[in-house]
Amino acid sequence: MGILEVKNVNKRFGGLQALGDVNLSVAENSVHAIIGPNGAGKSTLLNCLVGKLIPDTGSVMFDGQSVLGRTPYEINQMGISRVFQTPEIFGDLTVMENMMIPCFAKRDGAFRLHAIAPTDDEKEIVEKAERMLEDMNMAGKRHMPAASMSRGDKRRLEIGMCLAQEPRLLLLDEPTAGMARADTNNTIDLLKQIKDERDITIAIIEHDMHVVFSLAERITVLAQGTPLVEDTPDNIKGHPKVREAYLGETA
Amino acid sequence: MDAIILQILNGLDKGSAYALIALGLTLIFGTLGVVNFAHGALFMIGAFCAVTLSRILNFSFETIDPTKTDFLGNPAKIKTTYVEHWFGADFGATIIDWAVPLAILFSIPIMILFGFIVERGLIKHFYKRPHADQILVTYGLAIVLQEIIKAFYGANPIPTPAPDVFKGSFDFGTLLGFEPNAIIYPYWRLVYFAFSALIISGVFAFLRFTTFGMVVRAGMADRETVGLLGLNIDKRFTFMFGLAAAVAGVAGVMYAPINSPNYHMGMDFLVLSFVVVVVGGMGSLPGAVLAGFLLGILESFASMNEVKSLIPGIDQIIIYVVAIIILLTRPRGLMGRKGVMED
Amino acid sequence: MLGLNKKDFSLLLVVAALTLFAPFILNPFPEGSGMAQFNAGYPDLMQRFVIFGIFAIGFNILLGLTGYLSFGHAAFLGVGSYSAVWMFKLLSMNVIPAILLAVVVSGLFALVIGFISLRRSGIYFSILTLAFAQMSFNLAYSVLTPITNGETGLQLTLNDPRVLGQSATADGSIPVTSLFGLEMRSTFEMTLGPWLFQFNAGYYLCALILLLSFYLSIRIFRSPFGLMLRAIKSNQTRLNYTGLNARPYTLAAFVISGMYAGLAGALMASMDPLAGAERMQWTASGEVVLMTILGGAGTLIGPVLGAGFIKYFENIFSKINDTVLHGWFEFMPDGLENLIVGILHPFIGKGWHLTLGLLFMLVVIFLPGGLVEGGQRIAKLFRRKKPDDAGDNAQSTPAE
Amino acid sequence: YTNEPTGGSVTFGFNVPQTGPYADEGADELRAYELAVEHLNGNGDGGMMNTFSSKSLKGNGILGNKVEFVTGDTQTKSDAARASAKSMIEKDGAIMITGGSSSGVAVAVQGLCQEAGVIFMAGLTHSNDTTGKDKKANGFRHFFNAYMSAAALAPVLSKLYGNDRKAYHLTADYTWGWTQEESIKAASEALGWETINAVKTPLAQTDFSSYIAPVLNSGADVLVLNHYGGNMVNSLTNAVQFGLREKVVNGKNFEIVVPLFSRLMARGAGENIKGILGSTNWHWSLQDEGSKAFVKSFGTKYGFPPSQAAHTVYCQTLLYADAAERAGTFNPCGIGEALEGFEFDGLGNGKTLYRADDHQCFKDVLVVRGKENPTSEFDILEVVEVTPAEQVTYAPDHPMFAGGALGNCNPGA
Amino acid sequence: MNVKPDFSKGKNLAETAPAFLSIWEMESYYGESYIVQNISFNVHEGEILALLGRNGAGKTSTLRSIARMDSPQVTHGEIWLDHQPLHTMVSHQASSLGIALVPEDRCIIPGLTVEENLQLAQIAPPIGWSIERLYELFPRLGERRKQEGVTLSGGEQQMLAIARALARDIKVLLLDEPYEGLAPVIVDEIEKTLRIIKEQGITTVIVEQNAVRALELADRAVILDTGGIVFDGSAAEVLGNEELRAEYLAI
Ligand SMILES: Nc1ncnc2c1ncn2[C@@H]1O[C@H](COP(=O)(O)OP(=O)(O)OP(=O)(O)O)[C@@H](O)[C@H]1O
Ligand SMILES: Nc1ncnc2c1ncn2[C@@H]1O[C@H](COP(=O)(O)OP(=O)(O)OP(=O)(O)O)[C@@H](O)[C@H]1O
Ligand SMILES: CC(C)C[C@H](N)C(=O)O
Ligand SMILES: [Mg+2]
Ligand SMILES: [Mg+2]
Repeated sequence: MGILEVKNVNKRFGGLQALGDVNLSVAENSVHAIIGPNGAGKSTLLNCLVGKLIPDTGSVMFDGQSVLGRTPYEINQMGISRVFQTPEIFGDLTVMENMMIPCFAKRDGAFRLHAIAPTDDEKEIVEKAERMLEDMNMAGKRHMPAASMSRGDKRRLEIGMCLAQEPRLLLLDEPTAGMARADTNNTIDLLKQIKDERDITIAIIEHDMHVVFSLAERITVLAQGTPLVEDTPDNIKGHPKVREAYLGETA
Repeated sequence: MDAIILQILNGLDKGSAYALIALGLTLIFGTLGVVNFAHGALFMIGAFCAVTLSRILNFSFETIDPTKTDFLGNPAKIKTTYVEHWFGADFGATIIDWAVPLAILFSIPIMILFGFIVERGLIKHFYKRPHADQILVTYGLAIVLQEIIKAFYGANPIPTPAPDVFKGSFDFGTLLGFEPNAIIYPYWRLVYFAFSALIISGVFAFLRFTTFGMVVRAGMADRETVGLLGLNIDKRFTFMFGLAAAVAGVAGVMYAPINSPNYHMGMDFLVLSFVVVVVGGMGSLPGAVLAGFLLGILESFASMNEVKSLIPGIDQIIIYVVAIIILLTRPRGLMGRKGVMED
Repeated sequence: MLGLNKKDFSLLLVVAALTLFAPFILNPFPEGSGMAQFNAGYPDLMQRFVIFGIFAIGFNILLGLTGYLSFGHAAFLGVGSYSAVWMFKLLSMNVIPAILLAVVVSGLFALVIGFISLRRSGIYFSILTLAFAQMSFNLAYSVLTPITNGETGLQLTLNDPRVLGQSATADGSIPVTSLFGLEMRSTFEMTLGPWLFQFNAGYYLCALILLLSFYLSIRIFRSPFGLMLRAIKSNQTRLNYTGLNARPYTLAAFVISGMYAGLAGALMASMDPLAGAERMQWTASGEVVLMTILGGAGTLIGPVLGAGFIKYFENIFSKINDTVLHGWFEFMPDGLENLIVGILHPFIGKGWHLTLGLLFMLVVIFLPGGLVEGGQRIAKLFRRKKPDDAGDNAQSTPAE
Repeated sequence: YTNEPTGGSVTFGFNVPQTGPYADEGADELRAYELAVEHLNGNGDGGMMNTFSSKSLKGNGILGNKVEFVTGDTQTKSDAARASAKSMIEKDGAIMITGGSSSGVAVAVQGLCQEAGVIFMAGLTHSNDTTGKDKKANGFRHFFNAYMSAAALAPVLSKLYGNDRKAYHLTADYTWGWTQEESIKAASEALGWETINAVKTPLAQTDFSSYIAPVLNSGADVLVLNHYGGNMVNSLTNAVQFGLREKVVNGKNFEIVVPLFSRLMARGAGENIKGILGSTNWHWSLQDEGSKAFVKSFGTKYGFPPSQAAHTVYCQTLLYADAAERAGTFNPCGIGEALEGFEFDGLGNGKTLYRADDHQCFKDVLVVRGKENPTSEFDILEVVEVTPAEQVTYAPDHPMFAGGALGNCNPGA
Repeated sequence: MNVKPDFSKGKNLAETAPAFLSIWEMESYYGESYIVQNISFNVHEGEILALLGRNGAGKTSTLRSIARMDSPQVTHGEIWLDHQPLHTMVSHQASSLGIALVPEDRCIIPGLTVEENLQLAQIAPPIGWSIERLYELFPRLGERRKQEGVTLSGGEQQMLAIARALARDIKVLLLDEPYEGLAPVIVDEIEKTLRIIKEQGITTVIVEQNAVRALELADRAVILDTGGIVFDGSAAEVLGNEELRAEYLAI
C-alpha cells in the first residue's frame, strides 16, 4: 500500500481522453518519476492530485484519505506540495517574504487571524525561512522582488517554498527545466538529502533523463493518457517501446 | 396585456440605449482593458455634437425691428439664420429641422478624431498601469470634459428636438387588434431602436469578419508577443479607441431628442453602463448587448405599478439586484471571457 | 518603539505632530490678508481632513494590500453615520456609544456584503460591491425614509427620546454632541498678532482616533496578516497551493476596512449630527478610491494625503470667486488685473471641479505612485545634496 | 452672538449650487446676490431698494458696515452644503447664510444655522417642510411652498379643465415631491377631481418612458408632474413624445400640469412647455414698480432678465439687511424679532407678510402657462392669474405643516 | 575592439567574415538595474550561435534587447541587422525585418486557439512557412488546432512557440531555451529542423542550458557571465576547453 494510490482515474477534455484508467501507486519515502511524451497527461495527472482538476472517474487516496472533492489548500494541508511547470511565486514580494509564507502556512494552517505583531518578531519563522534560503543557495537575493529574478532562480525559489512546508508528498513538475547544469546538480543533491532526512515522498515529472535516472527509484511511463510501463530505472532505460516512443537515440 | 406590450417596447428601447452605450464601453473596457470612466463623457460629447450643429445651423444675424421692444423696453432685435437667408426660408427651415440626423454625419469624424487624440495623448500610457490609475486619469478627463461643456453650454438641459416628421407616435395597437391609441410608441424611439440595431450589427460584422478583432484581443492579452509577430498593436488600439468614441458619440447624438442633453448626462449613464458591461461579461460584445436589453426590459417591468405595489422600491434597485444575482450565478457574467480583468 | 521599526515609528511621530499642530500648520496666512483664503485651519475642514483620512486608511487596507477594488465602501460610511445619529436620537449625545454602535453595525454590514461579493474577484467583485452600495443608497433615499429621512438626511429633533440624556436643553434647543460633557463643537480661539488659531475639541478627538487608526494600520501592514494580504494580491494560485485559504483573509480585510469606514461615518455624525444619503452614493465610494490612488495606494501615508488634497479643493477652491481674485490682483493695472482674473476665472469657484480634474490627470501621469511619489522625489533631491543623510524620509514609506 | 461684526464690515455667506444640475440656477442666484450687495453698499441704481416699502436702508451698507460676501458650493447635497456653510461661519465669519436650491439642502443648512446661531435666509426651497415640520427660529423663507402652489392652481384648474377630472401623478421620490403631491392631491380632490394613481419615480431617473406609458391607458385625463429640474424636463419631454397632449380621454383633452415652474429649467423642455400650466413665485414680465425696477437693474448689468431664483434671493438679502437696520443690531434674535410679523410691499410680489408663527412669507402666487408664441428666448411663460395672498394662506397648525417646533432663536456664542 | 566599425556601409567587427547581425557596446537596463553590461559580438549569415551562461547571466535579456522588446531598455550601443539599424526600431519593426524570438516562457496568447495563435503570426508580412507545413513538422499541434493555446501541455506550448516563429519569414531566429520541457525524441526532431533551417540560410542564436547539445549544433559560442562576455569563439573550442566548461557551464 503506497502513500499515494491512484485508481482508475479518467479525465476527458472535450473529445480528448487526457487520462485513461490511470493506476499508480507511490511507495512511502521513495522517489517516483513519471515520464512520457509531451501531452501524455503527466501534468493533468498531477492536477488531479492537488485539486486543480477533478477526475471524471476514479479515486485518489493519500495516506488512506481521499483527496477528491477537497480544495487545493485543504489538500496541501494534508501534506501534498506542488511545484508548477511554469513557476508560480509571489512576484511582488521579496524572496524572503516568499519563503516566510509557506513557513506560516505550515505553522498556522489554512487561516489564522494573526495577532498584529510585526513579521520580524516571529523569530522561529524568520529563522526557518533564512535557513531554507541558505539551503537553496539564494540567501544573497533575500531582498530582491521575486519577479525580477531570472527564471532558473524563480524555479529554485519555488522548490524551496514547497520544501519549507515540510510536505509528506512533494510533486515536482519539471523542476529543473531551464536550470543551469550546476544548479540542476545541486537540486538533485538537495532532493536526495531532503528525502532521506525528512522522510519525504517525491513524485517527479521530468524530461531531463539525467535528473530522472539520478533520482528515481521507480519510473512510470505515461503515453496518451495511460501508463505504458512501470519499472525500475535500469529496466526503463532498456525498454524498447520507451526508447522508441520517448527517449529516442540520445538517452 | 397592452400594458405589458408597452413595457416590452419600452424595455427594448431602453435596452437598445443601454446596449449601444455598453457596446462602446466594452470596446475600450472589455477589449482594451482600460477602465474608462470617461466613456459617459464621450456619450455626452456626442449629444453635444447635435446641440452644436443645431447651434451652427442657427447662426444668425440681427436686424432691429423698431415696432417691437425687448424685455427692457429697448427696440427688439430680430434674428434671421444664415441658413434660411441663403437657402430660402422653407428649405433652410428643413435643414435646421434635420439638425439631429445631420449631426450623425457631423459627429462621426469629430468623435473618431477626438478618440484618436485622447488615446494617443493620454490613454496609451495607461495600458500597463493598474486599473486604479486608469480610473483616476479617465475620471479626471471626464470631469474636465464636462466642465468645458458646462462652460460653453451651461448646466441646464438644452432641447434638441428630432425632425418634425418623427414627432408623434406610431400606433402599434391597431396592428395587433387593440383599440386605437392603446399601444402607441414615439417614432423617434423606433428610429433609435432601428439605428442601434444597425450600429451594433455593423460593429459585430467588422470585428467578426476581419482579423482586427483577433489582433486586438491578442494585444490586450499580451502586447509584447503580438509585437514580436510584427503587428503594430498601438495603431490598432488607437483605431479601436476611435471606433469606441464614435459609437459612444453616435449613441449620444441619437439620444439627444429623447432627453435634452446636459453636461452631466454622461455621469448619469456611467455607472449603469459599467454594470451592463460587467453583467454581460468582460470582453464579450454579445454579452454587453444582451445584458443591455435584459436590464432595460427588467427595469421597464419593475416600474410597472403592479410590480411596485408588490415590492415597494423595486424599480430603484432592480438593476442592481439582477446584476448581483447574475454575477453570483455566472462567475463571468452572461458571456464573459476567461482571464479578462479577473484579478 | 510601540512594536514599530524606526522608520515606521518616525512616520507615526510625524503624523502625530502634523495632526497635533494642524491648527497652526493649516493657518499659515494672517487673518484678513489676501492669502487668508487659503487657510484651512478651521474646525470643520480639519475634522474632515482627519475623518476622510481614517476612511482612506481603512480603504487602503483592502485596496493597497489585497488589490481588491471595492466600489461600494461609501455604504459603510453611510451605515456608520446613520447608526451614530440614531444613537444620538435614542440614547444620549455622548459620542462613545455612537461610535461603538457604528463600528459594530458597519462591521456586520461589511461581513454580509463582503461574504457575498468576495466570491468573485477583479472587476466582478468591484461591480458587486457597487451594486450593493447603490442599492443601499437608493433605498435610503426613498423606501427606507422612516429610518433615514430620505433626501434631507437624518437629523436630531427636539422630540427625540434620548433616554440617557435630555430631549432638549433648558433654553429649548437640541443638545450638542459631547464626549462625557466635553462639547464637540467647543473651540478655543487663540489670537497671535494678526493670526487666529482655532483649537476644537471635536477635531482633537478625531485626530486622536486618526492616530490610533494609523498606528493600527501600520501594524497590520507589517504583520503576518498583512503579508498574507499582499500575497493574495500577488498570486492567489500560489497561495492556494501553499495551503492557505485566501477567502477568510480577504474577508477579514474587507470587514476591517468596512469598520474603518463606519468609524469615519460615526465621527462625521459626531462632529455634525446629520446623516445624508448622498454619503452612500457611488460618487462617494469613488471619492475614497480617488483619495487612495491619488495619495498612493499601498503606501501608509498616501491615503491620508489624498484625502486632504481632495477635501482641500472641495472646500477652499470652491469658495474663491471673482471678487476674491480681484482683491488679490488689485495692485496691478486694471487691464492686466482683468486679464489675469479672466484667465483664472474658469478654474476657481464653480470651476473647482475643472481644476481638480486637471490635477487628477497631472498627478497620475507624472507621479505614477501618487502624491507619495512626489514626496519621495523631493526627498531624493534633498538626499542627493546630502549623501550622508541615510535616515529615510518619513513621508515616503511604501509598504514593501 | 456668533460672528459679531467688527471693523466696519459685515460678511454674508452665499451658499448656492455651483456644480451639478442646478448650477445655472445657482449662478443666477449669485448674480442677484452680487446685485443686492452692490445696492446695499450704495452702488448701482439701487434696484428694488427704491420701491421697497421700508425705507430704513440708506445705501451705506448695513448699520454703517460695508457688506462683504463669501460664496460656496452646495453641490445640491446636504453634506456638502453643510460643510460649505460651516466654513463660512467658522472661517469667514459669516453672520448670515443664504441660498440653496433644494429643500433637502435648505432644511439641512437651516438646522446647522440654528445650532451655530446665525440667521438662515432660505433661497429656492418649495417643500412644505422647510417652514413646516422642519421650521427653525433662525430660518426664514421668502419663497412660496407646495401648499401655496396647490391652493393657487386649484381655482385655475377648475376654471380651465373643469371639476370632473381624473389625475395621474408622477412624483420625484423625495421630501419635496411628496409634500407637493400631497398638496396638489388635497387641493384637486377638493375640487372634485379623482386621483387615479400617484407614482413615485427615482430621483436619478433620466428616461421616464416606462412611467409615462402606463398613463396612456389608465383612464386619467390629467398628468401632474411633481418633478423639478432635469426630472421635469425629461418627464415632460417624454410625456409629449408619447402623444399625451394630443390625446382625448373621456371626451376631454388630455392635460399636463407642472405645479412648480421655473423659467430657467423650463427652457430645457423647449417647445413641449407650450400651454402647460404651473405656478411660480415671480416672473420678470410683471408690471409692478418693484419688478420693473429689479428687471431693469438686473437686465442692465447682465443682459438678460432675472429668474425667480434671482428674485427671491435678492429679496431675502434686502429683507435681512432691512431687518438689521430696523433692529439696530446683527444679533440673530433681534433680526428675528424684526422680521417676525413684518409686512412690506414693493418687492415684486405685492403686499407680503413674514408670518411670525413659522417664518414663511405670504404673498400673491402666480399661475403661469407656457407661452404659445414667444417673442424672445426669455419669453417662455405667461401669467395666467395672480392668486391673491388670502387664498393661499393657511393656519400655522395646518396638518400638512404640523409637527416640529420653531424653537427659540439662537444667537450662538 | 575599441574602434567603432561603420555598420551602415557593411564594414564589420570581425573583418574576416561579413557579420550579419552585429551587437555593438550594448547596455540594457530593467528600470534602474544594469543587466546587459556593454557587450559586443557578431553573428554571421547562416550560422548557428550558442549563447551560454548561468542562470541570471543575462542571456534572455540579451535576446530581448535584440528583438527590441520594451524591457530591458537598451540605453547605449547599437544593433545592426544586414545594414539596418535595429536599435532605432521597436519590436514590430524588428519583426518585419526578419527577427523572430521564441521566448523562454513561450508567451502563448490566452484566449486564442492553436490555429489562431499561428494565424496571428501571418497577418503582418513577411510570411513564412504555411500553417499546414507547420502541422507537418509538429503533428501534435495539428491534432490540437482548435484547442485554446494556453491549455496545451508544456511541451506542446513549446512546439507552438517555435512553430509561430517559423510562420514568419525570418532572417534571424532567436531561440530562448527551445528544448526546455520537450521529450528527448522531440528535441531530436527540432534539432533536425534547425539544421534544415540553417541550410536555407537562416541565422540562429540559441540559448540553451543543455550546453553540450547546443554546442554540438552550433558553429560558434558566446558565453555570458553577469552581463558581460567571457568567451567568444568557435563551439568546438568550448567543448575542448575544460576550464571554461567547468567554470561557466558546469559540464
Ligand atoms: N484544459 C484543457 N482543455 C483541453 N485539453 C487540455 C486541457 N488541458 C490539457 N489538455 C490536453 O491534455 C493533454 C495532456 O496534457 P498535459 O499537460 O497533462 O501533458 P503533459 O504530459 O504534462 O505534457 P508535457 O510534458 O508537454 O508537459 C495535452 O494534449 C493537452 O493539450
Ligand atoms: N523584469 C526584471 N526586472 C529586474 N531585473 C530583472 C528582470 N528580469 C531579469 N532581471 C535580472 O536580470 C538578470 C539577467 O536575467 P536574464 O533573465 O537575462 O538571465 P538568463 O541568463 O536568461 O537566466 P536564466 O538562465 O535563468 O533564464 C538577472 O539577475 C535577473 O535578476
Ligand atoms: C429648487 C426648488 C424650487 C425645488 C426643489 N426641488 C426643492 O426641493 O424644493
Ligand atoms: Mg506538463
Ligand atoms: Mg533566461
